[in-house]
Amino acid sequence: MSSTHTVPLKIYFGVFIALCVLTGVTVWTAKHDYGALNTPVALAIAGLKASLVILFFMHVKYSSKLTQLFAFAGFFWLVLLLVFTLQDFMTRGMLPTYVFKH
Amino acid sequence: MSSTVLSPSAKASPSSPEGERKTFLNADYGWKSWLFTVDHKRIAVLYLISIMVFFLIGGTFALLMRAELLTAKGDLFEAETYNKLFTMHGVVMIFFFLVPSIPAVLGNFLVPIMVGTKDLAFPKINLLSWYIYIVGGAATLFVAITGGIDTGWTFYAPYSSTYANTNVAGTAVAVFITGFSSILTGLNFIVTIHKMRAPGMTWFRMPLFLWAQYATSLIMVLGTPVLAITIVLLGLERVFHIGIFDPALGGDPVLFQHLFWFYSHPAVYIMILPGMGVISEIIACFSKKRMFGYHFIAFSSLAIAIFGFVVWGHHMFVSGQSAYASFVFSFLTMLVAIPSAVKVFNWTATLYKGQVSLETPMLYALGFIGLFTIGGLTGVFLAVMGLDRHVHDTYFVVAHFHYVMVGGMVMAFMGGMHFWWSKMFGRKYPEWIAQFSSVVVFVGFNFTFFPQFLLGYMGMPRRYHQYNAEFEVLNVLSSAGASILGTGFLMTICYFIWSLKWGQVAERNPWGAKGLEWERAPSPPPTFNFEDGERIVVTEDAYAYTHEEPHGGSLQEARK
Amino acid sequence: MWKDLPLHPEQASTLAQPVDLLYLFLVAVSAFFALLISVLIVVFTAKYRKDRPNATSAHIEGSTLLEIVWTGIPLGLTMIMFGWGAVLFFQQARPPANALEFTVTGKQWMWKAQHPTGQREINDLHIPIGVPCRLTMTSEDVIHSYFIPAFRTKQDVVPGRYSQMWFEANKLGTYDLFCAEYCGTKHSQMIGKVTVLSQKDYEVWLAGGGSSETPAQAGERLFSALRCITCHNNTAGARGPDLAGKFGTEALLTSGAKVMIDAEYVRESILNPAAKTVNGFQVGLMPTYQGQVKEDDILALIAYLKTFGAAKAAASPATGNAAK
Amino acid sequence: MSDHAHSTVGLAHHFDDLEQQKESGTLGMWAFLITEVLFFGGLFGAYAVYRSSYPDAFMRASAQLDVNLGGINTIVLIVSSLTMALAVYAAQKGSKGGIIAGLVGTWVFGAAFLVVKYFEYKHKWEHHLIPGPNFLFPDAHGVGQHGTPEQLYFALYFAMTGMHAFHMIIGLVILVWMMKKARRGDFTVHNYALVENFGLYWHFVDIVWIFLFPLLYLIGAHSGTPGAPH
Repeated sequence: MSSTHTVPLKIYFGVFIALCVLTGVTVWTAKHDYGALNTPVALAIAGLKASLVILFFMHVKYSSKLTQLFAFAGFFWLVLLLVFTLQDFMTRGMLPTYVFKH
Repeated sequence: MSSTVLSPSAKASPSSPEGERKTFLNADYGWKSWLFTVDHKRIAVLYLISIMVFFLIGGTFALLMRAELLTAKGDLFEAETYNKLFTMHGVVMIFFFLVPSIPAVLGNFLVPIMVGTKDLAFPKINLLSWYIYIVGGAATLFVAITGGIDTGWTFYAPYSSTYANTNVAGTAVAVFITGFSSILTGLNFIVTIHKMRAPGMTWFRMPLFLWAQYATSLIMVLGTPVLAITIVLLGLERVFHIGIFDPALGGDPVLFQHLFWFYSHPAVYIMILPGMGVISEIIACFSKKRMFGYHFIAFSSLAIAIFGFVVWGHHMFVSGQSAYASFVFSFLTMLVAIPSAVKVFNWTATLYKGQVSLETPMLYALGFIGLFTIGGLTGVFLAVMGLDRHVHDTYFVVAHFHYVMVGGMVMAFMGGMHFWWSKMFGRKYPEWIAQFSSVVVFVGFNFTFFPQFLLGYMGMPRRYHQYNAEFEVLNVLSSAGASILGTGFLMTICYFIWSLKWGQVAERNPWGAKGLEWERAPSPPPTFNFEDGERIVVTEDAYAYTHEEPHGGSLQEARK
Repeated sequence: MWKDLPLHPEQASTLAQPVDLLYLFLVAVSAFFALLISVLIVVFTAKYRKDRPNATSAHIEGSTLLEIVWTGIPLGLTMIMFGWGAVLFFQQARPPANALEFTVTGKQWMWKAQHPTGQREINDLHIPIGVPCRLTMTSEDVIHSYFIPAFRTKQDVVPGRYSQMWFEANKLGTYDLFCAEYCGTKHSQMIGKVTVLSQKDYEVWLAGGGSSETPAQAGERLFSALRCITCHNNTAGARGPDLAGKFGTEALLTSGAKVMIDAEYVRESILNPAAKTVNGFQVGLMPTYQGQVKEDDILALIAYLKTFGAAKAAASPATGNAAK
Repeated sequence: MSDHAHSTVGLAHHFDDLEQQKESGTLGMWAFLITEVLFFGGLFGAYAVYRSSYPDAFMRASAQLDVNLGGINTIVLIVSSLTMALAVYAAQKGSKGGIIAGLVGTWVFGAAFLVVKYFEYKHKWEHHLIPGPNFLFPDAHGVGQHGTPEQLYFALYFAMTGMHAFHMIIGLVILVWMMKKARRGDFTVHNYALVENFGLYWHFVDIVWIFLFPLLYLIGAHSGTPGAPH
């Protein structure tokens, strides 16, 4: 693989502007109430921003498959941690183990 | 291995006039040349010495515990002393012996040689990892000397965060520090295996030891940081009382268990996977045969590493975890049992139509297969939800994980040390006494831990300083076994040390084994592992003990 | 000596035998595989030893068929174990509706229990044979675990929440009670006895137990003594929601979410009133009772709220769905 | 050796060539970043659990934060990420002045972030929002309360932002060292792996903040509860 890929300056500045705009968007959306969608919207915007940083500032778009796999693996494992922890807290009492009634 | 490079006899070997060959051991003298070395082999030796110190300390704690448990009454130590003993035994053995043992000693020594390069990718980071380990270890010893800790190695909140009066913060610091040593080792192995393989050393020509080390390293890198942050939170909670795990302030102690086991269950695989790698090497060598189902063993290591991350909840079936979560975790645990079973079957099948000989490493390897089979199968007992409700937190659990950790991992470590001892130090250990002591270890082990399965099902809870009289007979058996086991280990350490000076000088490849470390590196290897200027080129699959019969085509495919 | 060595504790509950059966199944499977592997190792080692005449090694790469077989068979067996164990686990987790309600509080290092009729005991539990008993448990300090080997069941007792276990004893006798989760210095002394009595003897035992009031009565007394009733009443403009008949129903919160009014919620509302406030009432108006009520008091209040609902439902059958 | 001198400057003995060395370094850095993701991951896990347990308390507590300061800091950090990317760009082009300018810019904006953070922390200190015995969260009557679930929010707030700030401080120290190396001319078109790998670290720290900002600052922003007292 070529070890050096120079990303054009205009991409850097384009990404920078996009990040600033998205920061504004996320603040703006936060002032409005979308009910259950508040958190997903905020996280989606943050995820988009993070992807821009990872792909362009961190050159992952131009990197080897291996680097891309590593970048993906870190976040994938984070998701494993969150999903498998939350599945407990979200399902407490789903089977009537701890409900104290009748 | 056939190769493009001249054999050492035909090559001007860099020997001094007296005929003493330069090796990594005599390349340089003085304590500085050891403490500031960046040679992976010297670092491996440093690790070997330090983990043996911790093994002896942890073993002493264990023998003291077994002495207390000889009688049903708590008559030898105070309850608090006993609680400190089992806690320190767990902390020392897990974080300072089992986790680093095979990766940091055998892995450090062998990974660069096996991939055919001069050193690990980051030699200085490798040395740093040893220093971090030593700092963490020193902190642990400091805690042990200044009063110890009594929370159990699992540090469950809120006992550890609020109620314990012992030095939880100091131990947390020690474990936190040591974690980074483990992370750095894992990181180094991953990069080395990806980027430093010699020409021709394709992934599927790698010895299975490397596959196991790679899988282990993945867990070290992915799991250890979560333990680190969990311990930071525990420390913050303990010192500032901010409520993270304190139910009185809205915190949830079960969250601690989730975060703790996210690392500590995969950590079990950190401890056993490298052992499985060692066993693969030994079985192939002493059967003089290619591994049966090489690809399946290789991928089963990865499968264990990956699936091992999503089964931690099986430690928490009765913790108050939701029944639904327990259901999912139990199911996934069943899946992770399968790759282990596949390995056991493949090892056994490798013996078929081979040339089996029973030198000490092989005795340990066969012992490993038997004991690990029992350890693994009893793990399934614990993963079966309805049964775990009875045996959870009893001696059944203690017996199970000692079958995996001691019967598995320590047997593999002993086997590996015997196997590569002559490569590391250029001297042979005395074979007959080694075979005898391996039998002593095997017998002692089973006497120690098999009775504990029975005790556990009878209902004896773990971490009990005193217990009901009806459990006494089995406990006496167990304690007697522990003394046999301890004797076996001590014998081994003695003849190993003896052999360093008086052992028979070892040739390059005493076992007639395949692999770069045997065929291409002298015993002991020089500083840069292979003879001067030699660039390793690999042209064969691993374990090329036999040659392809004409009808097979897989070797040609592998050479593409 | 070996005759005196039992391999399992007594079977004294309805679920003990099913657990032992599952255990024996796993022992059989494990023994089979352990023996299989051992025999194969011994046979191969003997038959293919290196010093046999004309020893050579066969070149064998492996066998996909064998791999499939020895992946598939263990997978099938573990799935059977998993399913069997899960079914059993849910039976252990789901108490019958007609169970007697006991409460248990663990603290370093003793077990306090209270009977449905109000009698209290420490490190002992007397129960009638043939009647399902449900234990609602919490801890005043660290995590403990209530373990009765003869009943083949245990459950962690976690501070800050309620956990629950149940059993139905089917054999008279006295059985060990252990704390199974390490809880500090005297963990191994946090033990006791569970005594299974005939129903008649249980009545006799209760009569001698000296109880002045049932948990529900104690709760009613506390409901006034702690002045809960000054806000939680059904007058117009009351500062807190009326609690009669609410237990076991769902409530709408200020956040728009719904919550089941169960023991956990009542407990949280007493200790952390602002955490989940019922819609229409001011957040943070109710002071916290953290430190002013003991775990026993909260359990009594919960017991009262349950009967409070039931009494009202019985009085006005038209709204009978309020109590379950 | 002499005719390969240009390509082996800075080559460690155990690598075959600079390309292998650089790739190893990059891969090592990514492996390290994975550990960082999971290190913060434990905190995000704790946050997710308590946020789902106490949604209302988290909203009320979050409203104590100043969205404007958080937003400004987000932009500041994005600028520093841009300057860092430009430093790597300059290194690829072999521009010594460009590297130094990029590193200095990164340092200045990184430091600016920490200054703003300092004032935010100071504000929390003054309003008894530091978890511990002095923690007081106002109830409906304006009376400070101990031990409320809001304290959990602030415990996580300080753990998460503190850990993030700690990473930034380490980054600033490394930046100073790198500026010295850049002035000495240590970085060449063939050998700038350090700049690139530090860039990865710095961008990662930026990404952590990109998630911290909405999770900590914005969740209470719509609720209309009184914002941070000034």
